[in-house]
Amino acid sequence: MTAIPLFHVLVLSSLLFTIGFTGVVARKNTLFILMSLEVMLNAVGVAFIGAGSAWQQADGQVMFILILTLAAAEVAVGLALLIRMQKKYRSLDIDLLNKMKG
Amino acid sequence: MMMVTAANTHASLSLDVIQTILPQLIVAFGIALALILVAWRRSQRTIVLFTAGVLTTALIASVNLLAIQPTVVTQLLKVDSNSAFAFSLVLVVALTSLHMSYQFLKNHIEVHDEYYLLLMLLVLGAGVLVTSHHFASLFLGFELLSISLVGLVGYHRESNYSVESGFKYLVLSASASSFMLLGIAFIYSVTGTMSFDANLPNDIYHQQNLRLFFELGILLFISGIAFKLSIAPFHFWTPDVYQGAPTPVTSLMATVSKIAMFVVLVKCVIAQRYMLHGNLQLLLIVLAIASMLIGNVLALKQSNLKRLIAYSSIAHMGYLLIVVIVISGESLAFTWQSVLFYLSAYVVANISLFLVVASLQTQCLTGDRVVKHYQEEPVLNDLQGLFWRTPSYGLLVILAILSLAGIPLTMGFIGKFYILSQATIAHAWWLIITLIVGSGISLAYYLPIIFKLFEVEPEGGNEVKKLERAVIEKVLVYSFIIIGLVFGVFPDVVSQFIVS
Amino acid sequence: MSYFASIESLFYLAATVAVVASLKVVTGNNTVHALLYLVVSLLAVAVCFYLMGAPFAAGLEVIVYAGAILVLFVFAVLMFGLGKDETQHAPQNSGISNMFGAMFLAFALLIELVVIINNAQIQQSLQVKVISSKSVGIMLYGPYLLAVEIASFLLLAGLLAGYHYAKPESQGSQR
Amino acid sequence: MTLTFIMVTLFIAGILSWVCENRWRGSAKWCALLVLTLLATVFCIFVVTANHNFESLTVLSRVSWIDTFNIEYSIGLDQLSIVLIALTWLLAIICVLVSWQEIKHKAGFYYFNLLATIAGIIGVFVAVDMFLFFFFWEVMLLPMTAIIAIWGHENRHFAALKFFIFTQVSSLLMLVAIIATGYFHLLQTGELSFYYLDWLSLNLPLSLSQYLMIGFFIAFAVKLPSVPVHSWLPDAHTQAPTAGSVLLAGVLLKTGAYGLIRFVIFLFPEASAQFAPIAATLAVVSIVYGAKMAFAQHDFKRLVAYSSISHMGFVMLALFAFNDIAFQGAIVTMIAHGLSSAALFSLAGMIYQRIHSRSLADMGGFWQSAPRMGGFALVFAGAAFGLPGLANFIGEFFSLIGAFQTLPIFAVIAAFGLIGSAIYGMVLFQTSFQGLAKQEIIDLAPRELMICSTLFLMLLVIGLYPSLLLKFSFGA
Amino acid sequence: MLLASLPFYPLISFILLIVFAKRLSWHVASFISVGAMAIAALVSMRLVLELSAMPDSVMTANLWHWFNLVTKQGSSDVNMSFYLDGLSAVMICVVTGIGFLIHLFAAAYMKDDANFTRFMAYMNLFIVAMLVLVLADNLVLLYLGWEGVGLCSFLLIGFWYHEKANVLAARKAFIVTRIGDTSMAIGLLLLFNSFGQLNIEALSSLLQQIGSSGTGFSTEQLNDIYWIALLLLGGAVGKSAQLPLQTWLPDAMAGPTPVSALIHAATMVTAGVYLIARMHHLFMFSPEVMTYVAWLGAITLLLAGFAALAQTDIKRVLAYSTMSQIGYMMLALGAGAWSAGVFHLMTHAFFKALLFLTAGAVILALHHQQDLFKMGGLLKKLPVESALFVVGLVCLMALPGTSGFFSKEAIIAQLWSSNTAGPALWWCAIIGAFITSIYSCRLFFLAFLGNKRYRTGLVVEKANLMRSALVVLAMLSLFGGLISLDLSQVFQSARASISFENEPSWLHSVAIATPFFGILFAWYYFKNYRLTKGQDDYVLSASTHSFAVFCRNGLGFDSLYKRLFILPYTWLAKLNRNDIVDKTLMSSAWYIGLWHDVMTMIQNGSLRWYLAAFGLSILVLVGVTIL
Repeated sequence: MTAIPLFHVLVLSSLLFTIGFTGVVARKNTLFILMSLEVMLNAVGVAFIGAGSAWQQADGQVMFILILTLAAAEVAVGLALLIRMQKKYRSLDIDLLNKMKG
Repeated sequence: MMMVTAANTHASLSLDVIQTILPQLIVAFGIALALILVAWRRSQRTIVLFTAGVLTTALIASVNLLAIQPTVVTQLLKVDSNSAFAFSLVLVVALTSLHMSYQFLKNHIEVHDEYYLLLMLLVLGAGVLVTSHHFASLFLGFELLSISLVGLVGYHRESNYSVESGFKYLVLSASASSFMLLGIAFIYSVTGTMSFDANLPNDIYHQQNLRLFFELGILLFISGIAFKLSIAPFHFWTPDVYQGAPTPVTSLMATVSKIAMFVVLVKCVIAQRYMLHGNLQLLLIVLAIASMLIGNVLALKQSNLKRLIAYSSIAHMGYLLIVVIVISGESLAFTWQSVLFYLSAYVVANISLFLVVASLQTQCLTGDRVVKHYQEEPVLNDLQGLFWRTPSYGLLVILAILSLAGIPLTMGFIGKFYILSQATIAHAWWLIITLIVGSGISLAYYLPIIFKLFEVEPEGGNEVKKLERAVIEKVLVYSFIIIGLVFGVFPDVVSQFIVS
Repeated sequence: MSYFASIESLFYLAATVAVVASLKVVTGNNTVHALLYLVVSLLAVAVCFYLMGAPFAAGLEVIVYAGAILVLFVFAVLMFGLGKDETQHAPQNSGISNMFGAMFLAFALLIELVVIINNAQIQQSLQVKVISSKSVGIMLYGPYLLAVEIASFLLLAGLLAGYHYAKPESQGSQR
Repeated sequence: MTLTFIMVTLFIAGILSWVCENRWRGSAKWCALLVLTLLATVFCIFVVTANHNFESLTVLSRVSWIDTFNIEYSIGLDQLSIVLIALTWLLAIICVLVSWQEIKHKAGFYYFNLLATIAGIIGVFVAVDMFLFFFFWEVMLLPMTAIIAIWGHENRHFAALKFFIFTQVSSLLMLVAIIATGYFHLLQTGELSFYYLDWLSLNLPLSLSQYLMIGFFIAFAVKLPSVPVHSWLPDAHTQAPTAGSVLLAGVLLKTGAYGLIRFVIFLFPEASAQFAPIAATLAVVSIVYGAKMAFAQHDFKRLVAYSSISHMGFVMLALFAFNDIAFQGAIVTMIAHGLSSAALFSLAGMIYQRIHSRSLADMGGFWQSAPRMGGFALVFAGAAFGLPGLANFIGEFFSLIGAFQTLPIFAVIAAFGLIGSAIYGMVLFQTSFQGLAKQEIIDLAPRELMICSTLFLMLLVIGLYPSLLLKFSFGA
Repeated sequence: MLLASLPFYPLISFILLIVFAKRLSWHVASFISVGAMAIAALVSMRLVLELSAMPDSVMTANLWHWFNLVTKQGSSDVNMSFYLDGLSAVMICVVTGIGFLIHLFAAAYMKDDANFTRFMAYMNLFIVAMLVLVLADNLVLLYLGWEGVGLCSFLLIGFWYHEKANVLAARKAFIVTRIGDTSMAIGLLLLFNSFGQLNIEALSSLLQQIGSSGTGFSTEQLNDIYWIALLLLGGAVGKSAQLPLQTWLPDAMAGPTPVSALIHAATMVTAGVYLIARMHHLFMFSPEVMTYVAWLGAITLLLAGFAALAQTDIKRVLAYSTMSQIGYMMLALGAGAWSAGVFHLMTHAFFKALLFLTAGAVILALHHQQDLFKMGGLLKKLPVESALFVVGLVCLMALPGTSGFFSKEAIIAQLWSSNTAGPALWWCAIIGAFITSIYSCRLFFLAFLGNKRYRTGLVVEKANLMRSALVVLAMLSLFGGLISLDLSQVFQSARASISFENEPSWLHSVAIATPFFGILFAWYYFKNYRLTKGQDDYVLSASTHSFAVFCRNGLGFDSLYKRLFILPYTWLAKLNRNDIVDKTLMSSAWYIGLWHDVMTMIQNGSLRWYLAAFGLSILVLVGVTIL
């Protein structure tokens, strides 16, 4: 009866998650960082949906919806911040944001 | 195949149940009303007064709940006396911070409705967190807290650091929450439930490999919480964001989010005792030791006050983590007492410090008439001679610092006494030794602050900076002094509220 | 058997697409291309959702994620005018070495995760049974009612914060 | 009740003198002096008229304080604490007198700190509850640190910091030991208790009590101080204002010895008996090393500070010899060292006031212009190197003769400290008061004469009639 | 009680002088101090008379209870109480009698000094301490006096403290004797530990009792006694300037001359001898240590004699001679000739005080010129002083009829057949006597005969006070030998140890003849010192032969000790001035600071690094805690 092993779903999720993480860490362009964050959140969604299906519960999907909400809120704030950044620095280079240290 | 249907267990939202989350509800409705209020009249005073009213009402409601029996609200939330105490603490802090915020914002030309709304949202987030009983509510509270903080951190748009700190906080907290969510997803895929006090399937205990996977989930989950608590090695954001945020916001970050997250961590650990099994206990020990050492070491030689407080908070969370590590089934009440007392002490000390720092930032030279000189970065030298200039502020700083350093006469000492008691009972000698070493190092940066207060004030007539002192501020300062001393010498006054 | 096999192969195909597209998002230099890849990735994930028996989630993924959220990005890109002369404004990656470190880190993390997941020998598989949108709805408005409410406040917070950051510098409004 | 009254009054008087100074300049010292004299009298009257003989620890009041931990506010007295408190009063008054002219800057707050320190010290000597003891232990530390840090010499912040960190870290160890013992009491009797007298009846297994004892020991060894944790002392003594040094050397170090007696040896007799060889080694090393270090110093106060290390080594040696004679010797040494080092530090302060230097290189030939000061310097240096007839001799003699009965080798090595002390004593006296007169200084003023002669008379009386102090028995 | 009051006369004088210090005129000050001494001297005469009337010749006086030492065996009272017997009677007579004369002399001698009162105060204080020392009925009180005289000696040597050399000499004297004192203190510890007793009389009876009991001493006890005796000997050696702690005495001559006379010749330096005599009942039971004592004395007397031969400073010659004479006393004690040793102590006090004071008068006359090679020909200029000096020297050489003769002969006579000494030591004593007369003659020749070699005119004071003191001393020196000293009661337990059976008959004649050989030898050998070479202002210089220089420098002991002890100690002290322990502890602070720097570098403000660190932390934590 079994179709897709949960194991594979989790591996897929991890794969997507690490790809997203790579993007967050490596990219200099803040816009890309935000996009990579979306990839990460999406990966978590995959894991939730998979787990939910495995347990035959709707909780997984509910969690996915909540994550979706978070993603939306985050993107909104993030992009607004990008606008400020663009205005202030005329650039989206993340490495400009290292004035505070020590 | 286990089928746990959560749907059957959901409790109906009867009036009795709703009563238990009244404080949170008041805040929530307050937010909604505030939105309407903003539409009706945009005035700084009005919104401040309104916010204060909402928070005070919520505080009264919350204090009423202090003796409540544990009540589960729709599987997501669970209210008990501890959460009520924690939320009261949050509200008190928020009220103080509100005053600071008003002092900070009233000089701006714009009207800042968003600020107060965000502040209430933040409080709501904390309220959800302290009562949460389910990973979903935990996650939502966490995010509510984060997003409103992101809004607040960069609030002072004219500041040089606004974007930087806001963005840093956003990205880091988003990735932290992703990690946490991944952890929750892993936990969920093993256990099939997201409630805190679920019965765990037996496989976890019997099957070594599955347990590893499960522990991985918890590790990821804890990393998210540790991020919020700025526990090393997830502490990197702390100093930068503390520094960049406006001081009232920093004070919120240092207090509200710490209280909320720590309470939820303790709830989680108490509910799911498996967190203290072998590997995970080791994990927590590593985190605690790293925090205690790294925080204190980093705080040395720091001249920026806010960064210094940030680093010291890392260390304090490390101390507090000891309590979590040594939780034992027999003395849960004592554990709660320790945690809440320490948190209160920590919060009172921090908020006192920030109160002074905030008023130092807005202090003006006596020579100038009206020009408000806002000082972006409060540094150690600003404290020079403060004790001689305004003894009450000096005294407050001294008390706060001593409390943080854990010296008797202050609440911090009693808090440390609690922690040491816990650790001693559990024979956690290595943690105790680290704590002692950490405290030793911490004195090397706490004491110079006090010494600075006593240094002779700089010479020169109109160079002397005068503090602007509103009546409320005076009241706050004196009340914090009294709170610090009285609760430090007679800790039973506080403890009796925490007894569950 | 073959039916399931085909579902499985479809799943793996979609998964591969999602992974490849995500990789392109992360490594690409052109913002608009990257956004499009992101859409592809999200759509592929939506397919996976569907195959995993979560059609509601799949729908939301397409509508909200690929639709709404990505549109936000597109607006942003338009605002910054990144599409045109990205070479001038957008920061470039300082080189493969920078990327390499991150990738190495992520790869190590991935290996750890996979090793642990693999060792766990999770016997469970996904059920064929579809979790309908109805049951999701019941959950949402049953035990998760408060969560929905809180989520609304979450959105409000996002809105307020976003508004505050994005609003124009106004000097003249009254106190 | 009286004791509580005394401590509270000291504290209030501190605040009062602070306020007074703000109102009328120069009134704080009078206020402090008056209060100290009055309270000392009150204390004496109380002790004399009390209908206890204080042979054993007499609990005078016992009120519950922190119920969560079953902590009580309980204070009591026995002969040991009475003697030490009496020393405290004497030195406290002397502290006010030596600060009379020295402290001009923020005098009000200074006297507040001074009185608060004294209140803390008295608290340490009377506390019966262990938590209370620890509480006072720290309370006396804070104002003391403030005195060093605010009114000290050029390197004051560093010295204060070092002093505070050393004592604080070690006292945290003690706190852990206190808590552990309290909880052991819980295990054994089912009741959490920090009450000292309860603890005395506790039946601790040796393996546990060893660790607990070490926790206490380290805290007191740091305070005492003993090599190798002595290094805060030279800095703190050197940098502190005169009264600070007097109080530090005179009384604060004695709290360490007091703790050793009461909380190490009496609470954990077996464990400390086992520990005795190590403690005695540390003591002997302190004696010899302190004397050697003192000899090498160029700074008057630093020299005296190192000599303190040497002297307190005798106390520790004697305490760990476990017999009556040595025990009495330890107590007499404590008192004698309190007086003699206080006297030497006062002298250092007087010289500093005149020539604004502590360096021995700047001194010399003062006898010519200040013969009285020279005479006192000689006597006090003599006390420091154990001149018979003065109190220190009795202390050292008793310590050695007692220690010899159980730890002969250690006592013999310790006796070599007598040579070392003669060397640094001579160096101290000769370089400052003999040799070619570098400059003329004014001889002792009546106030200073009073300080010196009081201390001298005390030293002489104890030296010639030590029976006053020799009532103690080890069993007590 | 008269006995109890004895030390208080000088004490009261001391207090008066110190308190009123410079407000007192010379007359008042000298009257007080000398008067106090006169009273003390009279009182001690009276005491001696009383004592001799007593049947058991013991007097005690208890002042007050000092303290008592409780042990398992019982408690031992240590009181402030005095004990007078024959031995201490001799000592108090010497101390107060000679002390009085020297005070008298000093009052005149120091008249012009700015700090005259202080000087007299110290002298009085010294007498107090010395009286306490000799009268003490227990060893702790004895130690009190012992240290007290040390302190006074220190003060008086450094009395002219403006001179660096005097200060150093004072320090040296104090510290060197302190080394001996420490040895003595350890001896006391051991004594108390072994016998639980510090009271001298009680200890004596205890020892007698154990010794005469059937079992006698156990091996352990004998071992203890051996060590106690040895350690007490250490104390005695330090105080009495015997080998190996003799180096301080020559330097101590830096003090004013009356001080040298009183402290460093007549009284304090003999305290060691007194200690051993006092503790003879203990030493009796340890013949090995007795032999050590004897040998120490013998070696010291020879070496000091050699050193005296080469000195150029008149006071240093006398100092070495003192050392040598004390060597005789030690020799006597070691040989068991207790009475003889004490007798020599007394006579030596007379003539050495005389010698020093006369030398002082000479020095004063020569404007503080002490170099023998810058004197010469004083016989004619200062006839009275010369005569007195000759008297002193004659006694020193022990020419028959003088007091020195009686005492020294008594010693030498008992050496040959003593159990603990023997012929070798006898020969040592003879050679010592020979050397004594040689350096005495040399001294006399250089100072009083030969050419006038001083440049300045003489100050001839007609100070009758000084002269009268000197004359009395001279009388004492000449006829003091006739005082019959009966200490048999004190030393009754020790009497039987010497038998004169198998002695050669030539012993006495050799002993009596030796000084004359010495004079003859000197007469020829130091011919150029005594002969007048015609013109005045003749320059004579000391021998520069390397052996002579070696002897002059105290036989190299000073430089040896300097290399062996002083330099290493100061080197070590200087090396570690900054306290290595402190530095070690503080290096941990440095180490933490290092970590701080590293950590701060990590906290570099770069968001991407923070993210990477987040991932890295998870990576590591997973690796550490889970895998």
